[in-house]
Amino acid sequence: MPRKTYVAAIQEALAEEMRRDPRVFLIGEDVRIGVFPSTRGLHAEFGDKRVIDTPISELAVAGAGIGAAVTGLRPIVDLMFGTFLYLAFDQIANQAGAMRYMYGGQTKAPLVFMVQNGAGSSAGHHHSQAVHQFFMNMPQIKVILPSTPYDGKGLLKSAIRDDNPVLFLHSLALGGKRGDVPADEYLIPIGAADIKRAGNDVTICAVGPTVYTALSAAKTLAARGVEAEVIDLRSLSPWDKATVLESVAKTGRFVAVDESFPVCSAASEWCATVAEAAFHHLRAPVQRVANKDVPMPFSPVLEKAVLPSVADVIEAVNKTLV
Amino acid sequence: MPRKTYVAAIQEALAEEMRRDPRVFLIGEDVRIGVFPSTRGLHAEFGDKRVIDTPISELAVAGAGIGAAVTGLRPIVDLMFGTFLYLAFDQIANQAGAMRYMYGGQTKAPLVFMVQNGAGSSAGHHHSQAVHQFFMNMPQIKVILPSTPYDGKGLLKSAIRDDNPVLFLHSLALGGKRGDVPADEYLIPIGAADIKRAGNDVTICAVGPTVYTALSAAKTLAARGVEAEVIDLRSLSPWDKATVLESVAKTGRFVAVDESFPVCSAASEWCATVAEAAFHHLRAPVQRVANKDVPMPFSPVLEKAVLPSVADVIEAVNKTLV
Amino acid sequence: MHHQDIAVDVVVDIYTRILRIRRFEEEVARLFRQGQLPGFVHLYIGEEAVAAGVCAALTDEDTIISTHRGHGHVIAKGGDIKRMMAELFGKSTGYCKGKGGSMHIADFDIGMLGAIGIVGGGIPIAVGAGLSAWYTNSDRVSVCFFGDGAANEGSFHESLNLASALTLPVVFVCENNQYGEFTPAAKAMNIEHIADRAVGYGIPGVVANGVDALEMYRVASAAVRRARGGGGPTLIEAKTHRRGSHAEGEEAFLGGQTYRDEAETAAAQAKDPLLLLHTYVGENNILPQNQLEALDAQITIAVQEAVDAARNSPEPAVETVFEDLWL
Amino acid sequence: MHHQDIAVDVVVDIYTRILRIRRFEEEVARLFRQGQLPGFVHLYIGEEAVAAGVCAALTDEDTIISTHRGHGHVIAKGGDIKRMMAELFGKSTGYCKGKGGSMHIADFDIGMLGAIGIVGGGIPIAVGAGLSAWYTNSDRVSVCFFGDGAANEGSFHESLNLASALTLPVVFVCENNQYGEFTPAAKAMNIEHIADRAVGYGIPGVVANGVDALEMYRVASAAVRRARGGGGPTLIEAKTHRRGSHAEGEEAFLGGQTYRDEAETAAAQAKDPLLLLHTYVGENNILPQNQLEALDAQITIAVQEAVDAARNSPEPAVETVFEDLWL
Ligand SMILES: Cc1ncc(C[n+]2csc(CCOP(=O)(O)OP(=O)(O)O)c2C)c(N)n1
Ligand SMILES: Cc1ncc(C[n+]2csc(CCOP(=O)(O)OP(=O)(O)O)c2C)c(N)n1
Ligand SMILES: [Mg+2]
Ligand SMILES: [Mg+2]
Repeated sequence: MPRKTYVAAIQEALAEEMRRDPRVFLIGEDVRIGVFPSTRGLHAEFGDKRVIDTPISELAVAGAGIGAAVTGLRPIVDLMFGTFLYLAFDQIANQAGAMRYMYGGQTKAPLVFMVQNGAGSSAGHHHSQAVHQFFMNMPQIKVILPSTPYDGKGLLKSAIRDDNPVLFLHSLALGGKRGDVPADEYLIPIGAADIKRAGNDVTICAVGPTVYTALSAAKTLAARGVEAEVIDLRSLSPWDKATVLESVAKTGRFVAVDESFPVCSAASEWCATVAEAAFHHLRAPVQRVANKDVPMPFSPVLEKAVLPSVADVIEAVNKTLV
Repeated sequence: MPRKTYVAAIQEALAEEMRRDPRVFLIGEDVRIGVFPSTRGLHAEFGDKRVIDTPISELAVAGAGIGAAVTGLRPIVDLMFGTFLYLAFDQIANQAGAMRYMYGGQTKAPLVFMVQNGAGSSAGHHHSQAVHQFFMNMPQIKVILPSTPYDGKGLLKSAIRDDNPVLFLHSLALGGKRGDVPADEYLIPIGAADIKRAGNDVTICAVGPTVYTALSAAKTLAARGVEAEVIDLRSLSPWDKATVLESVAKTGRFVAVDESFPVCSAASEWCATVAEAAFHHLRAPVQRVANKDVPMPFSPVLEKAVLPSVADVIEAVNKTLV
Repeated sequence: MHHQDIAVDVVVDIYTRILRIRRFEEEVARLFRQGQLPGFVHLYIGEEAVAAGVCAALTDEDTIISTHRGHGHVIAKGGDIKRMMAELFGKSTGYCKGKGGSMHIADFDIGMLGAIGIVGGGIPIAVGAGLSAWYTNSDRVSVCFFGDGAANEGSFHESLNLASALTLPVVFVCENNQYGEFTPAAKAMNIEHIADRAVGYGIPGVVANGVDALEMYRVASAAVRRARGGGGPTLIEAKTHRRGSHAEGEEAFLGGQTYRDEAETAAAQAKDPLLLLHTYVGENNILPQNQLEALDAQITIAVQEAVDAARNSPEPAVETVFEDLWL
Repeated sequence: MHHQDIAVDVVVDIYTRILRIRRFEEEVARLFRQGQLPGFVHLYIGEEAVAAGVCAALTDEDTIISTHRGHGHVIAKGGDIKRMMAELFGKSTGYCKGKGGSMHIADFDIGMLGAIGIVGGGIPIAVGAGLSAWYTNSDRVSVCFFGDGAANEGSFHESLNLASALTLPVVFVCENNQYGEFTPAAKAMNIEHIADRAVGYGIPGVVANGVDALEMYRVASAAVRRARGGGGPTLIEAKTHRRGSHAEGEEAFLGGQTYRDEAETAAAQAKDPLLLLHTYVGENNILPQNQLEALDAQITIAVQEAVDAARNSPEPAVETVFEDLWL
């Protein structure tokens, strides 16, 4: 199988879907040149009409995507960094996610919002926040955050074909990661987790960059005879409760690893769910590993200290083993 | 003790603090006339300069509050409905909460954002969402949601005196509720819960309007011999973990009742925390009672069906008793 | 008014739209006073000329986006008053099966893409509808209604600039009724004409008499023609007045506080778009008095039927809470 | 340039500010190329006349707000290049103890209220600083720097309107360097002069030659005077050029893609605010050549000292992650 980078896999997904369906187009700030390489090369193939550069106007661009979607198109709206969604928050929360319901099922809004999520490049607070938890909270927005090139391509293609609003999150930190990507077309269903490592002793649930943190921790733990099962959720909304609960039924221990502010986070949700639904299987308290509860500092040393680390995960697992 | 309405208690807190400190002022859309009666009467006493009507420009008004706060004033920014904060989200998440930290402690932003939170008046999705979970997630924003006139007054006064950004949430549904409000000045510390009903069998954690839902459920349960302890958190960030954990240590059962979308909600956070920190005390799985996971419908019948009900709470408590 | 060039059937059409809005909303006001309608209700009475004149300049394929004050737009675009009334009652037979209510009515079949309760929230969506027309080389035009207050929202600025930068077929119709809630436009902005903001986007800005439906029709027709021809967006400012409250029930709610003086209110009452067009129709012998009366009677009956139907419709079933979700 | 009315010491002051920015940033560019600086770095080279001219028109009490491209503003307002350089290195001795970095430098002691990484994010905050001056009857003026790209954000619109509606002492300085990242301003908006947007807020809009520091000083002085006198806000558009990349390291990052043609780049290079003022200073015998050289040498040494100090400063201690939180 050809090996490709995470970014190249995203490029491929975009190009293939744009070839397949003329209603699919890309719109955002500097998507032609590609502030993130994920949109590069598309303008050369698809031209001005299908790769649309916009003014720096997140609210209007997001809303324009919604308007285009409810009138028959399938926009991919690239808003660059997760935090820039804050400027478009109203359009996403009040309109995109709600229009179909609010208007009694008269319409649908098949569009994809695409941003980089989280920290890792010492860009400081304004460019380093993880935002998935906000959109998980909103009803009727699907949320995806792939960790591998394979997952990235298959999930983005599903997102573009989905008839509902989908937030596709990608990670700059993973942009250069390589992995197998089949030459033949494939799709990955939204909402299905992937067990990235099997194990019987503890369930570690992660997503995006934290999958690697969890896998590293699992390797260290294995040397000590502790076999962790690492579940890559891939989709955050809806998320694959069944796979997680099944794993916890087996391991009796649960650690959630999530790069984000900790309070009301994805990790909170996973832990609450496991605590509710797998209580009788749990042999130890659930554990959360998330960012330290502070804004994101610029200094690489401090940034690293704020993000969930392999040591944090090992410590959390240890707590479940006592 | 004089009995006052929830709204009157808020009015009093605003007036007293504006009298006490000339740096405190009120700014927002139609705060003079008072779209919500909570700001009424202040213009007559304090005049144009301290009760400032603005254009409908949430982002700029929120940012102006921040700019005024970092230059020595103590603004109260009224943004009306919780959902309107979506338009000011960037200023709150990226600036208000982060400025002090981002600039290495050089500044402080003592300001209060004030909005109505949640549903209950058949206003439809755009005017009926609870938003506290978003701001609980953001580091360094304090969040308050009082359920009684007494708490409302004491907490708002503390919020205005606090040197950090505080989101003061109030509830239209509670506006007419009456309660004792001492004539003498008092403050309620931010972060301290209040046990609104003592009990040994199950801990119910609630905030704002759901305190009453929880209390009603507790009454019904008491008739069946089940004594619920109802904790009114009052402050959502920071929140009073100690009081909750102490109660769970006693009851061994926990139900979180929260009016909001359920995923990544305050209820998720409370349940995750209890499951982590009080695991060995729990005799049954923690339970969440929140909105049904859908946008907020207009019809009173449907709205009621979406909101957490007394029956929902009783059912959740029953699940902890089996 | 000198509108002799506007065809008689167009005038009758516009008159009918205005009358339908007026009678519908007069009934809504009554129902609200009687406590029969849940939620918030914002009436369009006094502003009907804007929606009627503009929508008469549109085809069925053209789309509109509306606001919290949206009944007039829906009716002017051809909406079914039965389904509207049922929606106001929150009934299962309403446009949105009771999920939307007064502030969130849509009829996608007639190009009414929805009323939006967030001030300024519909403007970007209208740009998207224009984008979609441009993308598909359709000659659809997208029209966006919004208030003077909304013109101070960031969404207004970003949307007009975006539509201009991409030369999209959008007509922005600012209904300047002089107030955003209780704040006069003159206090919320330091300019006389919102239309002057068009300069900042390199598009035409037109001030129109929003009480004169035929002028609105003429101005809108020109803007629609321009948009259809690939000329890009126009900003139309319709100077108008709301005759009543910001929201129904306001007097009680404000507890005696006022924000308009009596002279102003009286002046606003005098500028009645229905009366104005009624006079024009009479003076120009466009319809004889008996036909006018018949029309009125017919509309009044239709409104009554809508009320009866709404009253007799079932509440939405509780299970429908879980319908109209993800496809 | 005809600026004989501007006092000699003012010219020298402005020249010094420009030179200090230039030498600082030239060093930053080198350091970045050498991989010594973490994160993103956006240089102000070519635009120094704007910050220098405007800040020379301010008192120490006046405040400014800046952008992702903020080094020039901090230095022009009197910032300490040692603490700046240390911040760029992410060191504990930096302005923000390593928590801010290039895009988030502030110095509240000199009225530099912060650089903001969110495009347009600083504009509302500057309005707040103006509000605060008005509220306290201080004669402080609040200045806001932002780019042409930021002028398309909703925050620009809301902020200018709010400042105008409340008649606040704010000077909005739009640095039109013709690009927002890789998108030409001409594609992002359909107008020639951003200053024309002032019409929409009922405030003066002035186009200024942003390469000419003395013109910037003159225009800013007038706007500051107006603001201080209670006349309300002004929008100044400074036409300028960034000589280099949007962000350092761009060439490699873009993988051969270009977005400016060579002629344009050459033209931009020719308009060098430092050279222009250098020529003026020489032609008008404001400072002799040897003093100019001494100044340059002194600044160059100061920059080197700043680099050395930054290099030798300790990384922030990990525990400081939990400092600078709630009071
Ligand atoms: C974003 C937002 N801010 C505030 C409100 C509250 N609100 C509802 S209607 C209204 C006034 C709108 O004024 P205008 O745009 O002139 O429309 P009009 O009511 O006059 O038709 C306000 C402030 C809202 N619904 N949405
Ligand atoms: C809200 C937001 N959107 C997008 C970006 C990404 N971004 C950083 S700088 C920039 C260009 C800004 O252009 P302009 O305002 O002209 O400033 P310049 O870089 O030219 O100084 C963009 C789009 C951002 N930081 N914030
Ligand atoms: Mg209005
Ligand atoms: Mg620029």
